[in-house]
Amino acid sequence: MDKPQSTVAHHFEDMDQQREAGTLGMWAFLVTEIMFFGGVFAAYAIYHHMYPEAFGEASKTLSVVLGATNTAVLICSSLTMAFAVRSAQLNQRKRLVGFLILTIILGSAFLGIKAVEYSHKIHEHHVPGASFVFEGPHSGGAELFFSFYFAMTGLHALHMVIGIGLMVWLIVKAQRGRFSSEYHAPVEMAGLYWHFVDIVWVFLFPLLYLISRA
Amino acid sequence: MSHHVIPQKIYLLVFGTLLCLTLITVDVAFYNFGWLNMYVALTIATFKATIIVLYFMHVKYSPRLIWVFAIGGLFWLVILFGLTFGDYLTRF
Amino acid sequence: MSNPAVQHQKDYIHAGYGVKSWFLTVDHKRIALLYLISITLFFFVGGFFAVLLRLELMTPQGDIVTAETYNKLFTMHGIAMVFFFLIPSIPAVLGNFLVPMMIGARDLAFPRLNLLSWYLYNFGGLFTLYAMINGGVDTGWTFYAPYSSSYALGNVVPVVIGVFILGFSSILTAINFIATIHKMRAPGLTWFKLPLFIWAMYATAIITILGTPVVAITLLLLGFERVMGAGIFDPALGGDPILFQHLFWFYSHPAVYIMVLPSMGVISEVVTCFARKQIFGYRSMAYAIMGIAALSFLVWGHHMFVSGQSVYAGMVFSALSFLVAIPSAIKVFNWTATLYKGTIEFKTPVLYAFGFIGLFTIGGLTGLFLASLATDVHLTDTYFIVAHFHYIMVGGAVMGYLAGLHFWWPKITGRMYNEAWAKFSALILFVGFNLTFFPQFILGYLGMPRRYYVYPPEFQVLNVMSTAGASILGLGYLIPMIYLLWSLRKPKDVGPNPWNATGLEWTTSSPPTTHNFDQVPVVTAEGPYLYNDEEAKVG
Amino acid sequence: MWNFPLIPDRASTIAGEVDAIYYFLTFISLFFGGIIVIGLLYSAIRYRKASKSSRANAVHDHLGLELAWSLIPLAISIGIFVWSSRVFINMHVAPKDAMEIYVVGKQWMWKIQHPQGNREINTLHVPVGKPVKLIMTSQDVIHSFYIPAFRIKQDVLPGRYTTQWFEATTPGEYHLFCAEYCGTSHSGMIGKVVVMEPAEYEQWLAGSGGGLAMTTSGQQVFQQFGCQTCHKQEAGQRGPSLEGLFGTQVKLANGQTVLADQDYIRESILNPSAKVVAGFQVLMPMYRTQLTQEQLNQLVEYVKSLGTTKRKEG
Ligand code: HEA
Ligand code: HEA
Ligand code: HEC
Ligand code: CUA
Ligand SMILES: [Cu+2]
Repeated sequence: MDKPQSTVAHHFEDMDQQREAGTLGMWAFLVTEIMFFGGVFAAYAIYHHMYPEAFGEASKTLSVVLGATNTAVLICSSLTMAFAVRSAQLNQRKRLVGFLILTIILGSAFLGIKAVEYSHKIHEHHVPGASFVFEGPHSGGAELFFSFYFAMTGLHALHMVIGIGLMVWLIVKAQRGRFSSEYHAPVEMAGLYWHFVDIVWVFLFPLLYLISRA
Repeated sequence: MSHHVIPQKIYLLVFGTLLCLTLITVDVAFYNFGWLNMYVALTIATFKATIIVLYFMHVKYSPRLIWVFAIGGLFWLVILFGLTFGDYLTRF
Repeated sequence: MSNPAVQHQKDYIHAGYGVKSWFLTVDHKRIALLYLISITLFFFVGGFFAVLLRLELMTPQGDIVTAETYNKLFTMHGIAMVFFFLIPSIPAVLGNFLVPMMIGARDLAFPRLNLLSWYLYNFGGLFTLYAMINGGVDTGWTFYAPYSSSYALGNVVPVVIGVFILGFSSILTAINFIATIHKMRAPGLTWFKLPLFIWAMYATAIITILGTPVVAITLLLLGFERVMGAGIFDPALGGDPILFQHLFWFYSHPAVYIMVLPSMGVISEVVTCFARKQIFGYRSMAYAIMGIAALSFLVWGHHMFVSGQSVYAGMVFSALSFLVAIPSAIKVFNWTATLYKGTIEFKTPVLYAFGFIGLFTIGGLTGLFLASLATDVHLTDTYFIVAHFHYIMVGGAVMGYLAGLHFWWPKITGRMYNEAWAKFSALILFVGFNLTFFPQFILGYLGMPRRYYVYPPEFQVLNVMSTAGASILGLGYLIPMIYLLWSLRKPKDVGPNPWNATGLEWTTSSPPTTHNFDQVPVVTAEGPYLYNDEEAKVG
Repeated sequence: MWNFPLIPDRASTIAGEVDAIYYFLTFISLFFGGIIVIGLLYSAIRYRKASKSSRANAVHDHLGLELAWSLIPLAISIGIFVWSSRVFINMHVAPKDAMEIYVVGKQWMWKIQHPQGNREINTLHVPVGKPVKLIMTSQDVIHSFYIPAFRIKQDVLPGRYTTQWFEATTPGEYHLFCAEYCGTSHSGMIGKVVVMEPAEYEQWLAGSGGGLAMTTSGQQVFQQFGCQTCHKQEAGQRGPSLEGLFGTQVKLANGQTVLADQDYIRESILNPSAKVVAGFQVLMPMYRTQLTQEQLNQLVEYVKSLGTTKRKEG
């Protein structure tokens, strides 16, 4: 590898202190993310409680196949991300870059499928607002459901886009040989973030797609 | 610390479990357990989230402080849900 | 290599010149100064709105502004003061400056994040300021739906985005503090040797990361509803407006402790230093801070007693609100006990500290009137509420901020301000403050609703008193501006420790060098505030 | 110039109870505030730097004292909580025989309708010594119906009913305020409450161009919108009977039961599919867009009256 660069910032005593501070900071950030999504989940739960039938009806119009496929795609991307971090730990630069690219591809596939779903919804006039149409007696509650569908999946997708951006940046840095088994905190942080986004989807999937299939 | 390199096998095992659980949750959704439906789905989701946190996110191999933060976040979520529902479920 | 080297090193203010050295700085002390400037600006913006409010309320009928403008004024006053002044005030200015110095670190854990947080603050601030000038908003600082989502005038969405961005700024600061306090304490500095100011900063940071995201998402949903016309909170579209209130107060009640805990931290430092005595009951003071932080998340429903929330929920929230008063009681009594048998020197910071303790107590005790269900029904949404929170936020938190600013001013700038003027302005502020806000308690009990542009004539006398007080108060805030700035004209005139205080920050030069400490200090003292023990006094 | 009030009028049965708590709290505040202020001043004077008073045996920690000043406030707090909550519950449980007056808030006025049909705007006439229950809803944003002299206040929400009650004790005129910020003329959304002797009130009712009683106009609306085609005396093919419905538990198609209160009836009319009665299909059209808030109130009152008649007969 390149000549050892000093990667300990001036205000830290040593590498361990720097890494621990970084990890803790990242987890503190993840706590804010938990609460951020927690806010919408709470609102969703309240309205589901108020309009169970309407939410059920509306949920039925989503495609389980697309939703489940996307879940699988995202889980795959989590695996590749975990491998990317592992490669960084083991100082395997080629593998690191390879896994990051794979993760980006899988993430993009997720977004692609999501886009297909959105276009269906737009087609069916299920976008809340003036043009919303929902046949049957439950149109009020269904509109609420779709408000949440778009708000939640939209926020989730936004997080994925940010995550993909982070990985592009990581690839650039990795190519320049910035990471080593000693110093790879940014890869780890991005990994934590990506897995968190995955977890959000793990909850979104049943809540949005599966609530009334029985 | 935190330098723990987790064997590939464990990652693959976790990955396999996650995929199976996804299939199970889809399948189970088509059986009717009445009011339990929601809880069945959420239990599976919680289990999936837990193994992601423990293995993919390395919490299992992390110091106590990280556990505290992860669980703390969850606990505050429970407060948010609990007290909000406390209002809706007791209105008359 | 000790003293001579320190002499030759430049202090942080002279460490670099030119615009870039400031706007791209990652030195926590410089960022603190940048924050000081931004925050002061917003305080005067908010104060300007307050002056207009009070002038309008001199007479029962409307005279100087229209009803619409009045509504925009109190909204923007509340938003500027709460989100852009008081929440960031102590953490972003004093905290930024002092957290690393008090724990013996060279900087915060993430210096670049710290700078980013300042930029986000200003970006959010400018966004909001733009929206305020360009049309304003009239929702009240609470943004209640469905008024804000479907009926309100003006730029609700830009303001909401501004507050949202600001939330990011607070979160970044909070994450920085958490990581720093956990991981960068000097060797030997264990948790129970930390100054209470650090405890307060830590608790504040925890509240911030747990609460802020919830208000962020809530405001985002509100914006979504307003822009898309999609139903979320508006009952006309199937939503529930009470849910908005739950989510809003889940953050905004804990936020009131974000505003007051830092001041409490400052007061503990000031009281011990000027009474030359160890704090009474250090451990329970620390536990009380953490207790307030934890309990603060369980009481939000006390803002909703008459909102149509369930009666049972109201009772639970009421009981918990009384509970959160207990740790505050401990703190107030312990400060009082600290002064007992002290050796009290009446410098300016301690005058502010006395002001804080007295006025916070009044504000807090009137909080009990509101935590109690039956009385809150009568008092809610009247001037009693306005008086309650100004007592705590202006009489308490702002006084604490001023105490801290005066206490650490010599450390920050290397210069002492004019003591006589400082005492004079503290006195003016105290008098003006009480004259402004005490009559509002009576107004509230009489039933004058808040956010009223015109009011029945029998309330006029008390309102005139309040306006008179506000003009004294406004003057009182201008004086410190002048003498503090004036002190900068002098050459450096204080040593490292002008107050003879304990604490690592006082072992550095005034102003400190960029890296604070040449060598990481090793803490061997038994605990903080060892004023009684002459040995421990740092010279 | 100095003859301005310091204590608000006290004109309802609950006002005294609220004030008692208020004054007790004031006393507690003076007591604890006094301790703090005296403590501060005492130390400030006795232990100022120049003073020679002995500082020997200063303590930095005293568990007993700390327990005392947390447990005593805690005990007092619990006392206040219990006392205040009981009064609060009283405020929420209206006597059975309370007369019911409907209130509709809209930007920026209060529209009021008495059971006898009299309507008024921004003024509420009530008899003295008789419990009055206000059934309130809003047409647009949240308002709050506040009568300081009665010490009562309740937010008025769009999309649902909230209620509050009072019993006036002293004839006179009192302020009525909107206490929840509702837009430009929030401070103009005020009016007065006129408390009258019962006889006078009867006179007023008769004299103020009464109009039809709410149940009667409700019946007219019922016919006008063709409700009776489905809702007959006996449960029919198309819809359930509404006789005796109010106040009973209704079994729903999804297996739950709900209490048939005002909100239920209101929701059944506006959005019939939200809660479907067991054994029936959702045939009933949505009346959300067709009815005004007043017509809705009248319908609800009419359906409620069907309940009482039946109960009386049975
Ligand atoms: C820094 C800000 C701050 C702080 C610290 C507090 C502290 C407290 N607040 Fe306050 N509050 C606000 C800012 C603050 N508040 C604001 C801004 C609003 C209005 C928002 C809006 O609607 O716009 C508000 C509104 C508000 C309400 C809602 C009123 C309504 O809208 O109907 C309530 C109700 O319970 C309440 C209660 C309390 C209580 C019990 C405390 C307690 O923490 C106080 C504890 C302190 C003491 C009790 C004093 C010291 C103790 C003693 C001397 C011992 C004796 C004690 C006992 C006998 C118990 N507050
Ligand atoms: C940190 C919080 C904070 C602070 C510091 C203040 C400070 C002040 N507030 Fe504030 N206030 C709030 C937070 C705060 N307020 C909130 C949250 C609300 C509720 C908003 C809502 O309902 O949505 C509110 C509402 C509110 C109202 C009620 C409006 C209404 O309900 O209709 C009033 C009325 O008197 C008022 C007055 C004042 C005054 C006189 C000051 C003074 O302390 C200000 C003093 C400062 C200055 C005067 C500026 C400095 C001097 C100059 C600029 C020079 C020029 C001045 C002169 C020559 C006189 N405030
Ligand atoms: C086309 C037939 C039809 C018309 C017209 C109709 N309803 Fe109904 N109504 C029903 C049916 C069917 C039900 C039971 C199913 C349900 O709850 O939706 C019902 C239920 C109700 C209920 C709840 C009854 C219960 O037992 O819980 C109320 C109250 C009600 N209707 C009032 C009205 C009013 C008021 C009108 C006129 C404005 C009206 N209905 C017009 C068919 C009708
Ligand atoms: Cu209606 Cu305020
Ligand atoms: Cu509160």
